[in-house]
Amino acid sequence: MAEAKEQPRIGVFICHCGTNIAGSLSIEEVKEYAMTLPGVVVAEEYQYMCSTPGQSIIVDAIAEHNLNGVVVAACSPRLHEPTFRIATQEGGLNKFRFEMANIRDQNSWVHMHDWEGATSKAKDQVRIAVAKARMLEDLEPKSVPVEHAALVVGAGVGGMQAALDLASAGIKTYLVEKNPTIGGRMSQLDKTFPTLDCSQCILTPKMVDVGRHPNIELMTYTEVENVEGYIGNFTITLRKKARGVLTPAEAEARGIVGGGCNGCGDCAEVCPVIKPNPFELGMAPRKAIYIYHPQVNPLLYTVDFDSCIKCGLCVTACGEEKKAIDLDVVDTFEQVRVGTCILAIGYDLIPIEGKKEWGYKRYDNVITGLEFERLICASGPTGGKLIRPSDGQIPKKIGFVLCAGSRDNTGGVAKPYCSRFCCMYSLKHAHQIMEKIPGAVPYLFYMDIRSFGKMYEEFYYRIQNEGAKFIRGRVANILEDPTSKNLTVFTEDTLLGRPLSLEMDMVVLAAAIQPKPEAERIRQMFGVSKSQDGWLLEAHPKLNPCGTTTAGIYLAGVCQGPKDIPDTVAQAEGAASAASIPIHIGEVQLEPYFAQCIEELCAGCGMCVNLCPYGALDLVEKDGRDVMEVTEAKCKGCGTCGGFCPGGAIKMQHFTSPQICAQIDAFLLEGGEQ
Amino acid sequence: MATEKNYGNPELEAKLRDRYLYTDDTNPEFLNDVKKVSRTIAHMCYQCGTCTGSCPSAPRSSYRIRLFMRRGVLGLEKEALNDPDLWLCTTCYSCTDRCPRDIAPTDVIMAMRNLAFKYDIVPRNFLKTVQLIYTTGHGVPNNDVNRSAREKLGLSRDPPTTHSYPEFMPGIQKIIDHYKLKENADRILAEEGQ
Amino acid sequence: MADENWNPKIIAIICNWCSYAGADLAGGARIQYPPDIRAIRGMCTGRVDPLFIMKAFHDGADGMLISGCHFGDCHYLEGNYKCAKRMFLVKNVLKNIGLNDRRLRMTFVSASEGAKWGMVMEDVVKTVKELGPSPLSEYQK
Amino acid sequence: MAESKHQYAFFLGCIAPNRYPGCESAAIKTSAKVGIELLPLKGAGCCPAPGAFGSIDLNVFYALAARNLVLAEQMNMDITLICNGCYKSIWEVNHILKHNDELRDGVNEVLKEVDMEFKGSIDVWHLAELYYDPKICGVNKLAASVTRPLTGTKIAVHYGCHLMKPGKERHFGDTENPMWIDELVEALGAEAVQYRNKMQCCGAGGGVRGYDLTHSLDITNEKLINVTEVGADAITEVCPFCQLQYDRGQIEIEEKFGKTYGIPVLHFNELLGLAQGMSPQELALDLHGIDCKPFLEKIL
Ligand SMILES: Cc1cc2nc3c(=O)[nH]c(=O)nc-3n(C[C@H](O)[C@H](O)[C@H](O)COP(=O)(O)OP(=O)(O)OC[C@H]3O[C@@H](n4cnc5c(N)ncnc54)[C@H](O)[C@@H]3O)c2cc1C
Ligand SMILES: Cc1cc2nc3c(=O)[nH]c(=O)nc-3n(C[C@H](O)[C@H](O)[C@H](O)COP(=O)(O)OP(=O)(O)OC[C@H]3O[C@@H](n4cnc5c(N)ncnc54)[C@H](O)[C@@H]3O)c2cc1C
Ligand code: SF4
Ligand code: SF4
Ligand code: SF4
Ligand code: SF4
Ligand code: SF4
Ligand code: SF4
Ligand code: SF4
Ligand code: SF4
Repeated sequence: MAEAKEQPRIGVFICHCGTNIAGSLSIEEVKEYAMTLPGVVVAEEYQYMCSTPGQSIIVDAIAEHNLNGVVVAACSPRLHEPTFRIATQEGGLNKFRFEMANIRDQNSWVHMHDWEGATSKAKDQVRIAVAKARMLEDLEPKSVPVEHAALVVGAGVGGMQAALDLASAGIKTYLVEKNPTIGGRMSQLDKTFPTLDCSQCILTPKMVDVGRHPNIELMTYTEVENVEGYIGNFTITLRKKARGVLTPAEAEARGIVGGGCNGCGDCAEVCPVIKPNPFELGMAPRKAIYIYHPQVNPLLYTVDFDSCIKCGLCVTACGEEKKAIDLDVVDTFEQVRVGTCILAIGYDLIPIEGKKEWGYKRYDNVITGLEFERLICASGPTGGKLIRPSDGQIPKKIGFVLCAGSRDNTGGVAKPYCSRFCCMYSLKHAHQIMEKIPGAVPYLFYMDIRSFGKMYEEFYYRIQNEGAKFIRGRVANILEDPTSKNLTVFTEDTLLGRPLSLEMDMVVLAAAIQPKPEAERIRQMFGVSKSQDGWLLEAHPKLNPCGTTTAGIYLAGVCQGPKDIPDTVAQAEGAASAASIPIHIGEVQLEPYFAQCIEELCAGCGMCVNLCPYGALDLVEKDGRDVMEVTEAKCKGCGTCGGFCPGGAIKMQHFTSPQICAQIDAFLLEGGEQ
Repeated sequence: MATEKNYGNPELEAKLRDRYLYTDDTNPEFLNDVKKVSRTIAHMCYQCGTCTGSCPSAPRSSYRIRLFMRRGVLGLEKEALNDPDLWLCTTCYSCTDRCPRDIAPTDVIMAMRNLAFKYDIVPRNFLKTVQLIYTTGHGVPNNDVNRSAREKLGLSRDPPTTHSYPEFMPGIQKIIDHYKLKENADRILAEEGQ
Repeated sequence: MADENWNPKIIAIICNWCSYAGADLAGGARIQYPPDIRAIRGMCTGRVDPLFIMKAFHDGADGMLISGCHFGDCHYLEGNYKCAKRMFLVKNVLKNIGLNDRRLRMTFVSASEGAKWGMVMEDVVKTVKELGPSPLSEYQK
Repeated sequence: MAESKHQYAFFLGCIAPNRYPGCESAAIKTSAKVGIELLPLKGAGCCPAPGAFGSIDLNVFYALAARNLVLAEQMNMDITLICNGCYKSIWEVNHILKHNDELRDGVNEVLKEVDMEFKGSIDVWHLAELYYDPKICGVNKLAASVTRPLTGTKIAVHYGCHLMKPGKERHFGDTENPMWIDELVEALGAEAVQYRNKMQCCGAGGGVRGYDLTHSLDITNEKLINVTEVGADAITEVCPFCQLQYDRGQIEIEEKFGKTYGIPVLHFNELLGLAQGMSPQELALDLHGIDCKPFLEKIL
């Protein structure tokens, strides 16, 4: 079956990885065994193959032994295949003449106490890799040009930062936000720890920059509808939701010169429909034609068609000159072509009412941290006056329940992870009430105060010094006095070892956070995995925290996992930098794993054509008969067609049937059948 | 392991005795025994205090369920089993419902009580119930006032349980004897002169 | 029941994006499992040609595992659906030639499911051990 | 299982038949009016008391509960019962043994000595949940069976611990602020009043009543304060042991702490009996420690 045209001359290089591998299996035995395998002319071992000296061993051996195939038995190809391909290339071979045996992640680390089992498995793994290496061929990566544009999904602080960085690097950037305004969660915050600067004050300039950056095309009230293509050449279909209000530009396009919405608000004034404002978490009203808050960007009203009764009052109020309102518009679609994409879709709070013991939504004066932000914010529904929802009184004793639904393994709405910023914002909240309400005392019920960032522990020190009370005990339950609406908080002061019940005027739950519900759809469209807890999965938690396993897709902000604003911005800058690299290089090399038709074998049945999810295959007429033809630029190399073709007429490069069969044979027949 | 003070004054030495935790205070198997009997992940307790905060017994006594969890984790068997507070849990399961680590502290207490019983540590009311069930099949048996009340209601004087069908008693006794429960109860009560 | 000391020959073809990454994660987390399975990396379960499976059993494999992404998560959109469909057919064929179709298993393990990979490994080995050596492996000898 | 006819093996336990027989007769008569037939589970014994037996040897606890379960398996009938303590033993042991092979095998080894085998072929229900279950009875049907609505009365529901907790294993939903028994009470025409710390334990369980009576009564006292604060005319529960704790407990509290409450305590079945027109005599309310008259005067 073998296709090898030349005599195989394979070098096998076995890595100790310190004791990671060498501590669980016999490198010596594997090396000796490798030498006995057909085609192997040299076998070497080294402490750290990926180090510079380690790679030199490979480079030198290729020259010395005139190798035409390289096998490294070490960690995972997902970690170091690129490294060793470069070494192979430096040695003068085509870089696809390289194959890896994963004897660490899938052997020594998972069979740590089975020396014999691990050693014998490693031998098999090397034998299987050698079998494939014997049949490897020279391949040329396909180089494709990269669209000089990028897409950022989500315009919270993460998405905005990423877009600004990309745009400033000279890249045309589409910033897509599903809400009518940009800003995300940060725009709902009052102040930010640990510096306590006003959230809006530091965010608004960024929002303005985003709005007027010549390279940013801001698309609010817009969602991603479909994603096609691959790194360098994504075609993204966007749904621009019917807003009912025209921008000045849109108005001008309709011939209404000088028209379009100028944000005067006359329309909302007359609109008879009142709805809760989601930006204020329902604590303030808005009309059916609305803006979230005065600082919105773009300053453009939006009609909520779900509640609009089409009375037309707003149209009249807006007037003939501006003619900004059109109640008959429908969703429109737009396609953009981009080279890379960044996802920055943020997070939600968990529905904390699911933790019944704390009575959220049952007791008036139990609120979430986010509601606290709105209530304490000068531009919030109460003008910054923190009041009890039950009676409008100013609370004096305020309890903060930390880890509300975080670090909790009971399932339901609870989350096993630490939400990572709630300790810090609860400290901030404690400070805010002491600052704003004379005589007010915050009680923080905590398990640990996780203040690990720069100047965070110092912030903790400061708040303690200001007089906040810290009680180390997780809150067991809360009871409400039905008359006074005061709340009794039950816990144990675990440091005293005494049960505690304290009456509070108000309780703030530092509710856990969770991925957005739409994250699931977004990640499937972009081909991104999720981690166990539903957050979008990075390519490597330490070495590639901004990338994903799909080339050209990057992550920024909380959508990848809980993080505060500094970390969100840092990751956004990292993602922007990563996303700009292929764009600046201008081309990417695609792994040449595409399908090829072996025309002599093709029966022209056409079965494969419908199987390809990317429409890469067609039947064409050649020499008077139908044969299949691959459009390489469309093929992504999944091999689905190759797995199906009844005649074996499809050759999947680098994963050819003979190669895979040789691997199977190598294991089962000890390489007998060749 | 405690250091000898050699002050030549036993009273003073007792007063100044080192109170460090020593390895010989602990029984490394205790945690495993507790886990086995309770079938809960007792070792995962992170001492948050939710359990004590939920506990109806805690505010009116020195009973601290969290303390027992800690003793379990550390293997402080003697300290746990000899503490009379062990018997103050009403098994209300509030702690179990709220424990964020998804442990069942109630079952840990039950397990510790089972283990205490193996050392004959048990309040006598529990043993009396054993004797009653052994002889009547019921922990709270019938009495004459109740019999006549039952009659007035049109019920049988004795309910259709082991009270009416004594032929089922040997079965119950065999089961209890299998575990030598009656034997042990009788013995412990006798030793206490009850 | 099978001999405890018998080491079955089990081959796995696993998808680069999900199960291979999940298997690596199991390594990172030092999840321990029996060493009887040899994994071959493919780009997608969609690549799995029924002939590979037949070949493996013909060569004397005692068990075979195909593992890829969860439905909806395929890196190439729908390769795993197509593979899963083929599996029904192949299992039928296996049954018809007298092989217990439990020797062939398809699982879905994502890149974040290291622990699940460990469980799959345990379980596949257990199943194959229960079934004992493949009748075809005897024939191979 | 003859579920279509809604027949159940009626597991009595100890306290209902031997201390509050009105609960037993009320259960039989009230359930009959909504199409549920209760058949005697002959030879049943103590459930066994989860606090008393579970505390000293869980294996005996499992085995004795399994014996009761096997009696019903032999009748090929689901069990229903009217006591939370019994529910904890009988329901929970049934659940555990169905899901834990090792324990089941251990229990069956012992049962073999008495020629029995636990098969796991039946289910266990509290009669109150059957009343609530629209497939069996449901709130509307229950309301329709009422001939003497308890209008104008305020009733505090005590759910008890062992019916619903631990919540994760059970199927009753919210264990912090449940309302379903309140709904049943309102179906009888009464007002179900909400009081502080509704789900707190009555204080009797876990052997504490026997071990340290004052401790146990102090918990009861807290409940009684909360119940009186909202002006309840009576307490209702679905557990004769809680009933004992509240009813006899009030007398003991008077003796030990010098505090008098005088709140009538009625099992939900007794309450339902009254609402369906049964007389206090038919319910043996005279056996109660606390005089039910003040409550009866409001409805008769
Ligand atoms: C109560 C509270 C107080 C806090 N206080 C502080 C603090 O003081 N200091 C601090 O550092 N951090 C604080 N944080 C954390 C801070 O909110 C986050 O770190 C930060 O907002 C994360 O930004 P982001 O861009 O990742 O996500 P987000 O702010 O959530 O932005 C995501 C954006 O994406 C949009 N989006 C979502 N889905 C889609 C979609 N499908 N298509 C298009 N757009 C989409 C959303 O509408 C949103 O605009 C606090 C958090 C809370 C809950
Ligand atoms: C005991 C220990 C265990 C840890 N374990 C983990 C872990 O398990 N996981 C984890 O994520 N993190 C871990 N960390 C943290 C981790 O070490 C750091 O996060 C990481 O090394 C930071 O990398 P860096 O590049 O910022 O700094 P460094 O690794 O310190 O690199 C700085 C480099 O700059 C060079 N340099 C310094 N001054 C000059 C100069 N003037 N001119 C030129 N070069 C200069 C230094 O020589 C050095 O090579 C651990 C840290 C410690 C101490
Ligand atoms: S090549 Fe892989 S296995 Fe070897 S030292 Fe580097 S990381 Fe470790
Ligand atoms: S739509 Fe018209 S009325 Fe409304 S804010 Fe815009 S310009 Fe003003
Ligand atoms: S048409 Fe709709 S948006 Fe305009 S005023 Fe009427 S209800 Fe409000
Ligand atoms: S950040 Fe603090 S409050 Fe939030 S989950 Fe982590 S430890 Fe709990
Ligand atoms: S399935 Fe195979 S034979 Fe049929 S058209 Fe495609 S390549 Fe040709
Ligand atoms: S390998 Fe085949 S099915 Fe997959 S993308 Fe390429 S042509 Fe399409
Ligand atoms: S609630 Fe659970 S985790 Fe917390 S102290 Fe109690 S047993 Fe431990
Ligand atoms: S079950 Fe026991 S320990 Fe737990 S809360 Fe109730 S009385 Fe306290």
